Amino acid sequence: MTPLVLTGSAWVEDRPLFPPLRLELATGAWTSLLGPSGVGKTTLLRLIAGLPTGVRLEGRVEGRRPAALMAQDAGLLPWLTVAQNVALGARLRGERADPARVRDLLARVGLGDLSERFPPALSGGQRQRVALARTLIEDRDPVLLDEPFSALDARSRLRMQDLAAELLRGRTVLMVTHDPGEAARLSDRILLLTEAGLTVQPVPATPPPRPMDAPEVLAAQAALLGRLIGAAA
Amino acid sequence: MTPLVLTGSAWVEDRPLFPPLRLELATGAWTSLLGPSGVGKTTLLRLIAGLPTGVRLEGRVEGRRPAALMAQDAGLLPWLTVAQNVALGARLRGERADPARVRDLLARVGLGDLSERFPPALSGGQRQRVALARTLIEDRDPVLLDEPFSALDARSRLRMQDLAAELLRGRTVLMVTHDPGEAARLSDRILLLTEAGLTVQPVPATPPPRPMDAPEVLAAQAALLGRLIGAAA
Amino acid sequence: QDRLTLILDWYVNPDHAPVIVAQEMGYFRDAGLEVEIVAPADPTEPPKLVAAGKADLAVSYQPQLHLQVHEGLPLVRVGTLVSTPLNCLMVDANGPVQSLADLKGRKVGYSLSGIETAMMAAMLGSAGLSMEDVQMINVNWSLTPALMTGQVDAVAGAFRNFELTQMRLAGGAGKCFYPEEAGLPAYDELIFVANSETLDRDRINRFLGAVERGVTEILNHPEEAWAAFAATSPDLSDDLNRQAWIDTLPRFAHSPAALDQGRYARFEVFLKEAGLVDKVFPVARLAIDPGAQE
Amino acid sequence: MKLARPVLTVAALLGLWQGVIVVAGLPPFLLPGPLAVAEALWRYRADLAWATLRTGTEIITGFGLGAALGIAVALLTSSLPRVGAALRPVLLVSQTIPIFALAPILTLWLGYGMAPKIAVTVLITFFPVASAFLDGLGRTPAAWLDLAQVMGASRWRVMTRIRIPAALPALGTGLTIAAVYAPVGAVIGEWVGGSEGLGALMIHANGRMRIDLVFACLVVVTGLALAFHAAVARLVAARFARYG
Amino acid sequence: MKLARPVLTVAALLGLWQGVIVVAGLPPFLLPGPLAVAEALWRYRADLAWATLRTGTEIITGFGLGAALGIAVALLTSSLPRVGAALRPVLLVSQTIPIFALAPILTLWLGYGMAPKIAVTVLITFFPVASAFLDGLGRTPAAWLDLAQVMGASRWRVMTRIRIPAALPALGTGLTIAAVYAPVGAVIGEWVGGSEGLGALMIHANGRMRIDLVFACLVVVTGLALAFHAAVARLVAARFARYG
Ligand SMILES: Nc1ncnc2c1ncn2[C@@H]1O[C@H](COP(=O)(O)OP(=O)(O)OP(=O)(O)O)[C@@H](O)[C@H]1O
Ligand SMILES: Nc1ncnc2c1ncn2[C@@H]1O[C@H](COP(=O)(O)OP(=O)(O)OP(=O)(O)O)[C@@H](O)[C@H]1O
Ligand SMILES: [Mg+2]
Ligand SMILES: [Mg+2]
Repeated sequence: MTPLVLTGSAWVEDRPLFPPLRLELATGAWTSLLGPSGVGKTTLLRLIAGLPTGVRLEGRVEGRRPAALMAQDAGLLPWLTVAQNVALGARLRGERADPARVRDLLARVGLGDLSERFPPALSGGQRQRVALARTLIEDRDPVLLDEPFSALDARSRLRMQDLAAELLRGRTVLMVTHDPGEAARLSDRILLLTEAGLTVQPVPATPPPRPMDAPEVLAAQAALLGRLIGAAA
Repeated sequence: MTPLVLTGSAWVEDRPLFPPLRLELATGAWTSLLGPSGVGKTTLLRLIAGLPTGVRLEGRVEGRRPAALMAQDAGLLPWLTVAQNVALGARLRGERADPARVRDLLARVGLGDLSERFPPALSGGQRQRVALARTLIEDRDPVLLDEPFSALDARSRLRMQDLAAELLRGRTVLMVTHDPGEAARLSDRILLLTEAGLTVQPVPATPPPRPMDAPEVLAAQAALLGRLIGAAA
Repeated sequence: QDRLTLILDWYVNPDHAPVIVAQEMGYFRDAGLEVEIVAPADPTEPPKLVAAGKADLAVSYQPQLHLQVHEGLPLVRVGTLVSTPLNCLMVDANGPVQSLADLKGRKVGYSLSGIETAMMAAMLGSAGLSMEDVQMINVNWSLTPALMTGQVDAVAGAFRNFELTQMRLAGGAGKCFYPEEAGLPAYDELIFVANSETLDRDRINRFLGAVERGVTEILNHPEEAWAAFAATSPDLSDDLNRQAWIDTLPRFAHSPAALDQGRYARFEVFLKEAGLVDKVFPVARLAIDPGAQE
Repeated sequence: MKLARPVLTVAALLGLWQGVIVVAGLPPFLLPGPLAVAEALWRYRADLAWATLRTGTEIITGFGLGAALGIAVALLTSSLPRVGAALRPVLLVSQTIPIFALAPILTLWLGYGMAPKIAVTVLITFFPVASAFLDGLGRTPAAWLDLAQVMGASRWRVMTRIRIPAALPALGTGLTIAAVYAPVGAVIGEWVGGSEGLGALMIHANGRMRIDLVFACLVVVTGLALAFHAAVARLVAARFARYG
Repeated sequence: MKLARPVLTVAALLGLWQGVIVVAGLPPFLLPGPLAVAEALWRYRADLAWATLRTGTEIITGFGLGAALGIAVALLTSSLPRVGAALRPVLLVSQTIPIFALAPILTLWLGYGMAPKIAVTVLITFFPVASAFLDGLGRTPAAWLDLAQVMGASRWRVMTRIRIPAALPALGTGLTIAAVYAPVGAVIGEWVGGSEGLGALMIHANGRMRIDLVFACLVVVTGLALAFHAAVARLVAARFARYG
């Protein structure tokens, strides 16, 4: 598989959003992308997914393949039940979603008994987990996740991280997150995007997913947090 | 001022959401509310704010006063600019918003140069900061915040926490959050809501806001995280 | 100058020639009248407006007048514009219907007039047929097209001075059966009606005098009269209107104010017998001679 | 209690009606009073019932076909914008042709039975349906379209699974507007010719100066329109509530 | 290039027109060919221009007033649902009364000038505006209403600051539908009272079997409707894009 590479710079009207950069997604690896709010993380994800953005890219994306994308907003369809929302990808491609898989995945994101609910009757975190299940059920590579666990409590967050790590093992993943601990647990590679460009951050040597309280994770997390808080300061 | 007290239990159709509980908001203090996703935190906030919910409350709210509420979704009006969205409360009450205050607050949430933008052209974190500014500008007591910093990077998050702590000093605040560090930094009181009910969690003795890396904060954070991860496990 | 409002029955057409000529030649002015002529879009409207006091005079039809008076409208005929029926039963000249008797088992289209059934019953009766022998179809706006496209075999309610020419100009050939030759009492097709409660005899007499001058002008100087008439609107000077002018000319009432009382009495009885009205009114309730001493 | 409001409304309407007559000094041959009309309603109840049956059939058939046509036109225009742009003048023409110009052609093709009346009803009802639905189809939230694109949906499935459901509330708007026009369409259609139904009864009565009967017909038509509108509005509210 | 599409569309329309005539074997007295109509357009250009001016004035005035009335009705119904429920039958009645029943009353009140024509246009245009806007006003996202409630907005300000802006796209739907009906309304209105304008010219010509002139009028009315619809649609798209 040719690696997925985005090269170029982006402009909002005529102010630069980010300077010329090269973002290569290591095939089969989990890459985390961090950076200040509004720096262009979501934009990068959308460019890779081939979606329209509010910016102009001067550059190009090579090796683009159909991706699975979990957007920053859950974006559930209010007229479909939770289970139907999870099966949406298959329905949209005219395939038959495997009901057993839908059921299984819903159980694993902790929504087994809400499968017949409609999205407006869900809590914020429940909605996010439906969107996660909808993304995980897609058999795609790469998988693009935009702050996938941001609305979850600590416990669900750990569980969902483990679930994602398990189900996406061996796939090319790009995850945007604001949580340094999350990045330190899950990543093969950590990238920091600032107005100055893209920098690679150190990662623990052990294979992900790592225990959240492993010393090398806590160390990486602390280092990353330091960079984030100090970034462009 | 009479204290704000919610007593009672809540039911979704005929399943209990939370058992009989008593939530008293200490006047002038910052209370944080944590708990698993879907347990009813947002519901509690809405009950206190007097908004309709999907549940039936068997009980009552005493001492209710007009509150400021920052909901879990930003809920910006797409036809108003960022500045107009921040000034919305005043406009809705037929008052004149002080443009200098709007400008100042937008600058302090880091959106000084986006005041004429429209919400669809904002990033997720930028939208959340507009919603924060819109809530902080309201001269209300109590102030109800539902995961107010969830979409922010570590640095903005710290800054916004400090800003909120400064501007809301002396007010009765109820904040829902999933971030134990945040709760440990900002709270006078920490509550944990689970299916079993409401429990009070230990808080550092120093007055908030505390430095994020102060030992007592880290200790409280770790203890809280432990409770969260172990909660109902 | 006294003001007077006249509502025509329909758009300006050669049926209204005496009025238009009187207006163009200044006869109304000579009679001390300033006449406002309004052309309506719906012929059922003018009598109602006169009855409601919104206009002084309207051009209407004798058969409708009877029905209107019976329904309580305060209307009365004060003058006559066209003193013969214009209505006829039109068929395709080259079609299967060559006599009224040929109508047996055929379709007859009609346009709503209020008396279409009574008229058809009388005409069929004169040929030994009854309403059972034909199928009546309301074709509303499209008498000639319905006939020409063969959807009906005859149409009732065509105007003999118009539809025949119309059909010829559209490439067909029409033939008329005349109601007054087939069992219906003769009547005045176009009349002037006024509000029976508020009418002003003096103005009406002056008005009718000027109309009479218009008729005389048309009889004496047809070319000049046509020129004056056609000049009022460019679309009046086409083949149809020129032919209609010629066909209508002999049918104008030479003495618009004159009242043939028997005509109104006979038609009233005819309507009573046809069941369209439930009692017979005296002529005085239907029509007056505005010049007669009260 | 549930009946109180409609009864009050009707009473208010009758009061308004009588009020207009008294205040504006309208003579009975322009606007007969409620009592005269009630009398006519009773006297001609058999004719009215028969005409209502016929006009009702035209309304329901015409509305059904018109709604189907409107939906089809909106879908076509929305899927193939070029065809849509080319079609638009034809649609607008269909709305601007007065019945009297159309009547001879309609009867030539469809005769004097129910068909031309249904055709007129279709013509009048399809437009608001097409217009409102098309508007709705053009306002699908971008996030859902992005989702469909990423998931590799065909244009067809984006339409059926995303854009149509998202536009159903707008379709509901169109349908409720059209539901009001359907009775009007059937009545106007009866002007085309033929002599059955409420519209025909109405102009016959008008020709004979039976204004009380004209207004009796009108009361029935309005009742039909109210009932039909309420039924469609309720159906729309029940079926489309989740969507959009 | 920019002109190519409309030109093609018009050409296609003319082709369709001629095609219908040939295929359906329609005689010229039912549907004249494009050439005959073009000839009539030229021959009667002065009359047509004058009539267009008059009808155009009626359209614009009637649409303006109708839209205003529709907006007012929707706002009233939405703010005072009881009044709205009581009003609904009146509104529906206004849509179901045929012009011939209304015409004498309108003439009685408004005379023979432009006023009754404008009144008919208002009557025809206000309904889709009111209907669509009301629907929109009833679909305000709950989150915004919550926001307004928490912020202590009065009902009036919830309406002006939240519900109205949120319903503007729906209002746009109503306005574009009404824009198509405005020319129809003016043409039908010309059946009331005195007779000037395109509608009057049209039935006048119809009465004289000048079918070429009827269709010439129709071409002009359709042109007006197209232009008016396009103008309103563009305005709506430009002004209401952000809302909803
Ligand atoms: N309209 C509704 N009908 C039925 N159940 C509802 C409805 N709205 C919310 N709920 C349920 O009520 C429960 C509480 O929801 P709430 O939004 O208060 O959760 P929360 O604690 O804020 O969760 P989160 O952390 O995910 O935001 C959830 O389980 C949700 O599914
Ligand atoms: N349609 C648009 N027009 C102009 N600017 C836009 C538009 N959409 C986004 N932007 C700007 O582009 C920048 C990048 O946005 P993006 O959503 O990629 O940020 P992000 O890094 O994902 O931020 P966050 O962490 O807050 O989600 C932001 O500053 C935003 O204001
Ligand atoms: Mg983002
Ligand atoms: Mg919540």
